Amino acid sequence: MDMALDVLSWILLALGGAVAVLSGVGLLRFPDVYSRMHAASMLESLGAFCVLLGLFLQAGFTVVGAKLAILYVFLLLTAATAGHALAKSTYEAGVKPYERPGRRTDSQLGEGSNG
Amino acid sequence: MYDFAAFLLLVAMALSIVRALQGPTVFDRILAANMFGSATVLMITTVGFMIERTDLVDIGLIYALVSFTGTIAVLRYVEYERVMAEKQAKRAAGAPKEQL
Amino acid sequence: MSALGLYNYWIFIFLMMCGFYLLLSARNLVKKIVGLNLFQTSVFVFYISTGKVTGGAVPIFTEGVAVYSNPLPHVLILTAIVVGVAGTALGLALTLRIKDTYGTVEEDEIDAKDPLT
Amino acid sequence: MVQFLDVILLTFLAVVAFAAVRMRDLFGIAMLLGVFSFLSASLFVVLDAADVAMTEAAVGAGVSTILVLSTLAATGKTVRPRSGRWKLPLFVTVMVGAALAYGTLDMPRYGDPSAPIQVHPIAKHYIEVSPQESGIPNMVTTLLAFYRGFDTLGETGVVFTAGIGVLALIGRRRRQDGTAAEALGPDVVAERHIIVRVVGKMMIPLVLLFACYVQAHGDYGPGGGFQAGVIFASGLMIYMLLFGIDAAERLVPPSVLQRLIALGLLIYGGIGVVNILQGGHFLDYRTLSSDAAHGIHYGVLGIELGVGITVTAVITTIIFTFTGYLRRGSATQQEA
Repeated sequence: MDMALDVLSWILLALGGAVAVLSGVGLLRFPDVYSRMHAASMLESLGAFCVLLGLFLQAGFTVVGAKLAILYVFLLLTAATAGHALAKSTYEAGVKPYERPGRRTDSQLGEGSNG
Repeated sequence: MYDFAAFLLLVAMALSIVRALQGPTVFDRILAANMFGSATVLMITTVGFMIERTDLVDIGLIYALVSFTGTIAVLRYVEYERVMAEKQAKRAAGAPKEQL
Repeated sequence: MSALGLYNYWIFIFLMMCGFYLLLSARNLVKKIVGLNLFQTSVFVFYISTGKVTGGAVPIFTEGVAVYSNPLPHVLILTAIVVGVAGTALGLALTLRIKDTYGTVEEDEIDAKDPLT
Repeated sequence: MVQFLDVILLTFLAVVAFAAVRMRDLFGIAMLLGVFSFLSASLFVVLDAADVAMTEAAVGAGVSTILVLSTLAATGKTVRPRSGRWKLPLFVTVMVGAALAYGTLDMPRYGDPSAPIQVHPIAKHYIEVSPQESGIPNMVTTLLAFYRGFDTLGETGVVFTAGIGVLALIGRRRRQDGTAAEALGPDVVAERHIIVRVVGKMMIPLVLLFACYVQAHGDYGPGGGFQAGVIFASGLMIYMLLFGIDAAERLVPPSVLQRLIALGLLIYGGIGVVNILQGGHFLDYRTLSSDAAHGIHYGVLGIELGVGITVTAVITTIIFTFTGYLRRGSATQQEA
């Protein structure tokens, strides 16, 4: 039983780490701020979930486990809010979303791209 | 077990540092700093389990609770700058000085 | 291993010199204060590095743990961080007053406007 | 693994510091300082300094960013580029650095258990005797509030002085016209940032509650007055960011804050005076109770409370003063 839990939490931790790396790669490779925000939010939601669940399996239903759960809830709330605030201030500062050159732009199709 | 996750988080941290240093706009830097903060929360918690001091979760909690204030401050700052620029433009256009 | 044993100190020197260089060369007062901050953090890193013992634990008493890292540097730095932020605030307040009086925070422009120089 | 983490994090620190030196955009530098603070907090955790990491987290997560940003709002965010005047500073810096690096060759190696700092009898005393003597598991707390009580009193005094200094420099310069945000409309945050406002409002009591937990839990885990004070001030800061400086000053009037600054230090000194009156030494809490360990525990709790109150009041005062000044700065620009 313990063995199974350990394996499961190892898998979750590794998965969380992998998600973190992926979102780091996305942060580096995506063309503009708005798309990079998508990449970064992956770490804050899925990555944090995997890592914290993996740790939770180790901690069990103790005070530490409860703290981990609370930590995840707070992280979800504040990271999403911070992302929203950031997107808003970026847009208000006049940063235009990236459009691939040569492609028919969204603005020609209608006001669809205003996040 | 924790080592591997810590290593991967370290890689993610490195990538976001690169973005923070490159970041063409200032918002890229803010975004990178934000993501770095989230990675730090996970890192500190993981290291806490690694060295068997699980009450290090408290430090992660502080970051989770407080670190979004920085972003709100940036929002207010950008807003402030924009208002000031608009005011200046208006004044340059010779508009009568209005009550603030 | 012996080379790595001094790595902490070298990085501490590098950080300290970054701060020192900014203090000497930067003419913008806010950037000078950033330099001061870097300098400060380097000292924190140095103190905490000296307290670490290989295989030591966080200095909170736990049953069955014999080796702890030295708590003394932690105490010194803990207070220094809060004092540091208060000191930074004082420096920034001075900068704001200078901006108010001289209309700039660039050092040479202040010098040009200062009646005493 | 711990040493590997240590080395990598230190390298990151060096890279970020170097970039901060090179960068000309002060706004970007403020963000890099945020990253720098995150990094050093992780490093402190790796180096077993949980309390220090917590303090760095509390300070770096919000307070220092706000301070730098509100200064930048008044002073402008770009450094004027100018050539020259880098050769001599660089030369001096490299020489000093080389001298220091030469000096490190005689330093004890990283983590060496036989380094002078580890084998000194006082270190052994702190580690081996203090948990038994005081009954407080967290050695850092005992050390901070009991063995080095004088030192901490001095540090609290410095924080107090810095608060007074900021007040004296920019405290009484306030105008009655609106803030930048208010210039947009009567209640800009309420209308324009409803998500931020709702979530932020929800977080404020949680932050304050967590500050109380850190304050009270300092004996058993990382935490204590300094950390709790900064976190509490961060909670009030969120309120200020959401509802504006005027509402925040109605909530916590400056006169109350100024009294609290003094009150915390008075509690601290007062406990010392009580010790003297009971026939002990200044800040020797063993007189506070018939049982020495209980006495120390009472004393430590009281001291932490005093520190917490002073730090809360000073940091809150600093933030409110800076934000209030920002408004005045904008008014001056208007008239100039």
